[in-house]
Amino acid sequence: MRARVFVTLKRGALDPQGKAVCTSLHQLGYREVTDVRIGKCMEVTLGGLPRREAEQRLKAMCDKLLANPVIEDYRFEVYED
Amino acid sequence: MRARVFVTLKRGALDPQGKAVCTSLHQLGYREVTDVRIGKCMEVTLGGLPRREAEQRLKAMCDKLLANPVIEDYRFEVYED
Amino acid sequence: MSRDPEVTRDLALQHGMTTEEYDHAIEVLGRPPSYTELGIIAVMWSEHCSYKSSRIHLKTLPTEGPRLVQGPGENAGIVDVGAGIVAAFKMESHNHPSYIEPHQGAATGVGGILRDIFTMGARPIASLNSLRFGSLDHPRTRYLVGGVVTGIAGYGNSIGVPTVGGEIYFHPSYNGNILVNVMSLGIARRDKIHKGIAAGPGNPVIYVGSRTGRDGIHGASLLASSEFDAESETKRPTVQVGDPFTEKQLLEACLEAMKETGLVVGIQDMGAAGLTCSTLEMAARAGTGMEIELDRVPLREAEMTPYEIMLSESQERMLLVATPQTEARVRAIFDKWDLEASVIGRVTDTGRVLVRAGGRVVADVPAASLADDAPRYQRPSARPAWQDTVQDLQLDAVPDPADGNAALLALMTSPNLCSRQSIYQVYDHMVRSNTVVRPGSDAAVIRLKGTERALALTVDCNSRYCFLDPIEGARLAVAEAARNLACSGAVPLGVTDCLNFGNPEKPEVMWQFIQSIQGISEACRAFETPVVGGNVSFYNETEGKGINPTPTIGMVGMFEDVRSAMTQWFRREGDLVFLMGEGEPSIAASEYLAVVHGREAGRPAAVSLAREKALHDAVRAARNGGLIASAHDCSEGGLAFTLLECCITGPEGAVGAEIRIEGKGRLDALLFGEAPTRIIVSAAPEGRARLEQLALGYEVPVRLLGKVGGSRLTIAAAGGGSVDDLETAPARAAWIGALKNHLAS
Amino acid sequence: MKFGIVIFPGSNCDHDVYHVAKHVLGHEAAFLWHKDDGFAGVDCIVLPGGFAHGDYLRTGAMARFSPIMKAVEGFADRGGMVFGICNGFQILCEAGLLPGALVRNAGLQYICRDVFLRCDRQDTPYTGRIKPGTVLKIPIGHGEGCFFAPEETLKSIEEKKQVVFRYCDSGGQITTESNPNGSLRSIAAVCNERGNVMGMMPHPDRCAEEVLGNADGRRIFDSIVHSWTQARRTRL
Ligand SMILES: Nc1ncnc2c1ncn2[C@@H]1O[C@H](COP(=O)(O)OP(=O)(O)O)[C@@H](O)[C@H]1O
Ligand SMILES: [Mg+2]
Repeated sequence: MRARVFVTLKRGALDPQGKAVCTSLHQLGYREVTDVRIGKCMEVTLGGLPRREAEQRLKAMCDKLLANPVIEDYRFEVYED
Repeated sequence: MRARVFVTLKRGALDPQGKAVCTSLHQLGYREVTDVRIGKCMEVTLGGLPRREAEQRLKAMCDKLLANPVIEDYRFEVYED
Repeated sequence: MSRDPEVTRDLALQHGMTTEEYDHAIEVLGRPPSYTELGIIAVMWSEHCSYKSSRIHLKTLPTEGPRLVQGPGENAGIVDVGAGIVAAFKMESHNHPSYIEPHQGAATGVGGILRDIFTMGARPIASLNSLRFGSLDHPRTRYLVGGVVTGIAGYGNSIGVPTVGGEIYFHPSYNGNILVNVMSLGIARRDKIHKGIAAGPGNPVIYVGSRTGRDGIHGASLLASSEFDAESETKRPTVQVGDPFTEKQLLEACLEAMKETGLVVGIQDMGAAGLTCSTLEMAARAGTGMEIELDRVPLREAEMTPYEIMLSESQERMLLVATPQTEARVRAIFDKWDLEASVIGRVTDTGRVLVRAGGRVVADVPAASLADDAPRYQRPSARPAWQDTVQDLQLDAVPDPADGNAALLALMTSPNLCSRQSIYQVYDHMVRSNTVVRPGSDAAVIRLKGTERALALTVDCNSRYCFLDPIEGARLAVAEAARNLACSGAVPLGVTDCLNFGNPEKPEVMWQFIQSIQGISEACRAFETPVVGGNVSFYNETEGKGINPTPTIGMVGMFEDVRSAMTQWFRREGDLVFLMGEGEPSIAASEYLAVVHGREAGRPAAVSLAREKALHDAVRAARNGGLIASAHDCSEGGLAFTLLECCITGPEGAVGAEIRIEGKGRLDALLFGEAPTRIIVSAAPEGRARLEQLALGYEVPVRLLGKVGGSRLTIAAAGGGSVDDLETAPARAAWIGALKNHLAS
Repeated sequence: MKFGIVIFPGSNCDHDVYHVAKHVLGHEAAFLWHKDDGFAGVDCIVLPGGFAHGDYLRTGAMARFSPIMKAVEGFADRGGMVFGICNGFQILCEAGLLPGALVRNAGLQYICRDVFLRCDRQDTPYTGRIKPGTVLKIPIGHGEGCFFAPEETLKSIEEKKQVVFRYCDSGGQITTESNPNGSLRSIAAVCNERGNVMGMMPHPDRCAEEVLGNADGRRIFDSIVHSWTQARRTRL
């Protein structure tokens, strides 16, 4: 089983990376781009657990380690491969 | 219109960060985790363009700037919001 | 735009104001404040911005000196370092934000102090930091250390200012309140200094740098001016995220603008209390007023209220006053650096700051009375009842070991004495290619390109001393800073301090604060080092538990000739080892007592400032006379540990030494007892007579301890046989590896 | 001779290189602005260390699109010396002027300390005064200096002798312990096939004067000057 965990900066928090990338996209002529926000995407492979339990444990991993609740939000999707 | 761009490390490319996260997850008792790969997820907001054109231009942005072909693969999905 | 809440006494209290302060505000305005005005006044009169509990005491600090160019009152103090160059430096705390989000908190702390420096027209060339964390077994400590260190590194490395020194201590009193004090120093040509003044009615007021978001609203007023409790969570503002890249652009653009004569009239960073603080302070300093159009402020988020815009603490922003003639040129420079610059108002002669938004006046307040006539409190102070208890130490109750090896090994790898290499290695301490003495010696040394000169920098504070005896602890902190500079061969020029304390509304805390200021004042007078600026951080208290009083001292010294710079480690086989100075070493208040016997009690040995100064002069003279090869401050860990450091701290590896120490009394006091006014030097045998001659001239005792050589450090006591004997190479490895092990979860 | 030092937004070793070129070597030095699309009368281009565009997204990713880079590429095509130090090396890789990529240090941490380098070839403009096998002590200061390239690229780099310096111990031995960042094959510096473009992660600009306690870095700059002098002789 695999899970894809997305960690993004909370709305409202400054995203210097996204800002810089947006600027250079403009300089490259991609004026249609109005905003860029950059986050992490983690591909987690898990040994066989019942789906529900896997989801509970993933939530715990995010709260504990994968995301920083003070400045980041997260969501994840579990899928079989 | 928005696009979500996923940039992931090529298989074979080193991912020390993913390794480190995997190890700490083990230390936290999440032994079911067998692998973690860390990539970027970019949320790009674009001003009105026909979808096909948007997709072409996004591909160009990725090839040019958003991903480095030596170490990274990318994929993206365009969606209306 | 959302409607403002109605201003009531209750709302004022929620803003951390007292009833009296609210009445005073109404008096100053001649009417009740509007919502935006309430926010402005609350933040200006917050402890952090107004120094209401500390001002009257800070006034007693010595701020005069032959080399002083700018004392307290500006964004940073300035001293003359010769050759037409001045050095601007300052230390600031970012304690509360760093506890909430260690990485960003520390990063934006670095960003803030750097702006304080380049706002004076000085280019930052070195940073230091003084960090205090809880005990290693506290669940949050490792996480906080990791975050703070990467935060400092991430910002400092990126902007290209070397982090050349600092200190880190672990102590349970910081479990709920870590300390992150950052110091920075910059240099400028003497005729290019700038100040935070809004002079010249009619002049344009220009906003430059990042856009304004809802970052850290109430960061200063609520976070740094009240204790932590469960509620802090809910009070928590949007965490400020540092953007070192934008700050680097801002730094270059500002310096370029300030280099052109007459372009910039006044400039100030938007730090704590952002637009509010900068507009009011700049107008107050110039005795002018300002008219501000909030509609012209570049915003990052839609629908921000005037209240939010005035109180936002978004980073990487500056407020600048130009002239109608230079406005265009200023814009051009910021445009070159891809930064926004927008004229948001004009200087007036009304003495008031008038703020408009959407065509209506949202605030109209008198600048001077809010900035300068903020409330000042002579808070009650009282010596804690427990002070006598902690000072009382029954020595005979403490066992005196027969030999020192076990204790020396324990000290060597203890969290507070082991090597900091694993930390300072993640800081770029070499960028700008000026670093002559890197982290790892008593003081860092930075050469001044284009001259023969160099500067030495150090930060010091032993908060255990300060806890056990606040006034003596403060004197000792200044003395140690000066001693560290002397060991590097430098002459001290000035001091910046960062005074970290608990809740000033508690008489015991206020007593600790007043005692510390008195101690700093006495010592700074003795070393002729004016206090050119600094910072006060109160309310370092969680659930009623306060930190050890921690008055961190940052001291800057100078070399006329960089080649006289010195390091602490032994350099040559066969050199003689001497102890210069003297002091009655005692295990009271010592690191040894804490590490080996698990006790923190007694009174730190008192320092005679006159004898301390004489010692420093003697060591400098010996260096300049080419008589000594190394000098090391003998402080925490005592004589034995200091000797070990002389053997193992050199970058090229370990050396040995054969030592014989005289002295009566306890062996552990002899080996590990602490006392000020002691420096270990190494010197070529030929120079011995001249060294002793020279010391005599300064009435400084100098005692031969032994000789550098071999691969072991052996210490023999006059009485018995060898009391310490170890291979230095493995010791060095253990000493270097210890901190990583402590921090490995 | 004249050094041209490119200032990207976020460069922070530009002044260090300028100081070495002008005040240590006593040659001419000029800053080149990233927004300019040309330069003239320059004998060696240096892309200095720093954090161009904050190194946000990827090191060097945005800098390579600066207008000046077109001119730099042209200059390199004509055989001009192009020297990338640290961030400059990262930019040259992103720009495709040098093979491979520089990724996060194996230890995940930024590292600032002295390392030892073994010179692998003398026939480049950057090592003309350094015999193969010579060991230099040069400081590093980077968080993303791990040299990476796919196996086939590595093979061709080695075959074409494009590795100029490798991390080693003080005795010149290539060991895992002496590799500070996990670089494949301990690669610290590579050049292009022609040898006129070189990038290195360590900082010779930080150790080119005795007052800083180490002048090993100067030997690389002396080599640059030497090869320029040679070239001019043959021209005359
Ligand atoms: N402990 C102190 N010793 C000396 N000067 C101090 C101290 N604390 C604050 N100051 C001075 O008071 C002024 C205001 O300090 P502060 O509000 O921290 O400046 P900023 O707003 O730039 O952070 C500064 O000039 C500062 O140097
Ligand atoms: Mg300031």
